[in-house]
Amino acid sequence: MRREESEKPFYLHPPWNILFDPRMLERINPWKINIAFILLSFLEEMERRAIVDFRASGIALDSSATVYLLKSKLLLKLEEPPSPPPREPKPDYIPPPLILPLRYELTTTTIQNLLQALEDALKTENLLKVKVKPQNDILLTPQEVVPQVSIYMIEMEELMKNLLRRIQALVERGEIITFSKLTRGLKRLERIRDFIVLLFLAHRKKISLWQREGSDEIYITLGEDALNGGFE
Amino acid sequence: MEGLNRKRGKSVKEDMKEKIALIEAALYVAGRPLDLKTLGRIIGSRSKRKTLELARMLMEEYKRRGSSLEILELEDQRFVLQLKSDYASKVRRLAVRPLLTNGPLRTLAYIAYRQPVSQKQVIAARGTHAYKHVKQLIEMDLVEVEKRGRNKILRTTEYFADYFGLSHNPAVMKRQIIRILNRMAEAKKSGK
Amino acid sequence: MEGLNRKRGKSVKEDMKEKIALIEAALYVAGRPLDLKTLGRIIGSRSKRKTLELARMLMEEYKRRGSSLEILELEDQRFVLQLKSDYASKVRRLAVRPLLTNGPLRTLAYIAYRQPVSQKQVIAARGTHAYKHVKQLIEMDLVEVEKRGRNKILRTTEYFADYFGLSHNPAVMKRQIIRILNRMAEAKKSGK
Repeated sequence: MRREESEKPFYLHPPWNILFDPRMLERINPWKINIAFILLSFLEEMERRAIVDFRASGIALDSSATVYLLKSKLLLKLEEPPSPPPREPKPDYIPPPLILPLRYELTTTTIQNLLQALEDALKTENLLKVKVKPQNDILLTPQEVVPQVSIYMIEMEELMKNLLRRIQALVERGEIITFSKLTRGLKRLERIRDFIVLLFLAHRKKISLWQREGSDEIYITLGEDALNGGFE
Repeated sequence: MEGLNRKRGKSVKEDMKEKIALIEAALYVAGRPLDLKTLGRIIGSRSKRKTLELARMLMEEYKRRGSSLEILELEDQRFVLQLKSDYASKVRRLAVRPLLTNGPLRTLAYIAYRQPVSQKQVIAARGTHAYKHVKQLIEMDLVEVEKRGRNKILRTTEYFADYFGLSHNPAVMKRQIIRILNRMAEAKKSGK
Repeated sequence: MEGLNRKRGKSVKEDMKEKIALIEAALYVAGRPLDLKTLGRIIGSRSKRKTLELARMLMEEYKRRGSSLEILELEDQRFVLQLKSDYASKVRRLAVRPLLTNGPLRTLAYIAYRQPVSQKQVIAARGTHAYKHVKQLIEMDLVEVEKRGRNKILRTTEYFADYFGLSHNPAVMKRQIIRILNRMAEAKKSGK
């Protein structure tokens, strides 16, 4: 490799190679090329080596002419009326943040306004009736979520009684009772509650629950206990 | 030596004056009672005794001036700058801006009434726009938030109580709200 | 006779003191510039000259006190009570109303400096997040928008001018605001 390089004619090395590589010539700003120096040193080097290569000299001459041509073209350009300075790149001045003076200001909101707003809020919440007993709805602590067992059972008895009455009423009208029919129009939570009550009723054999294969529907029939005298 | 002392004496006095002015600035901007810790932080002093002393000096200065404004020391060594009540009725009508617009005010009222209340419940009752209200109320120091696991529990702040002249004790405050509410309902009934 | 005179003299002085205190109360409550007509109504005087005199006496008193608060007389004989700007940075965080953060304040400064300015130019200079700032500034009534074809032209409002005690004349106001901003920029440079 080294040998190859050394075998290359001297003028293919810098700084003279620029005259022998047209692509390089295109890339470089012509004003950066000192032709006088390059040509002079090229001739000196040829003399020193005592090899006169006319072909190389011709190319060097041609390239130098090209560089001169490029330089003169640029000079001619400058003779045209100077173009206005570019407008865009100048960045817009951004002033410092404008600090607002601090002023206290008495506001007009009174406790009456607050309570009027409360009434409105409760109305839209549709819980106005809770107004009388607000503590029911204060953040539910665990004790309030799960009432003590005895209270829970009393409530459950009550719920079972009511639900059984609804079922019996449907039976008397001769309807087939399904869970979806029983809980039509109820909210999700109420339906879940009714389902739990149904399980309790089934456990006490007041009702029977069954499902058809491949169907999500739960069918409800009255149990023997219920037919023979209701809940009591 | 004497000159130095005088110079030093003056600078101590000026430093004190500057701190008193800072306390005044804090009370003016806050428009609510501030405790000694907060005031101390503003004047860069950790000594509660020192802060208390300066706040009281400011209070005395206001008394001397015969201004329409007064500085009061509350029971718990909190200080407040406020308009003397004699003047309030005469200039109240110059106040034109509400503390909050209707939506956020309703959300605030709801939180005050149900507190401590989960953010979830507030959103359920007031709609999803209440997220924005809650954020604003917290920024304004009217509501504070406590994280309990994945829940956010909201309650009103002491500033809220101060603003509406309610008790700092949540149970008492709730009773006060209910009492005023009932009075309003009665007034409405008898009025129509 | 002499006693009566002395008594009468004292009562005139007290009456004056009382009226000055009322003006102070009015300025405190309003938190915005008030004109002589409004102040006159508060002190029960129809004489603008008298009201002006009393308001100026209050202003002088504040200057003498070396308070952190100041009373300014704006160019159209309106008066405003506010915190001196030197104190603002130290107590800003105690203010209750959500205040503007640096971003929107920069956008506001830009609009004030370049107004009337198209929203497009504001976005180009300040970035797309400035859309949000502009919305916020319009909501706070500091900036107003005028539609010109498909362009939106932004300028500051009269409320903004009042806030800074600037002229309502747009040309004068712009000069004033540029002066303020240049002063602020210089203060920042020399301060560091």
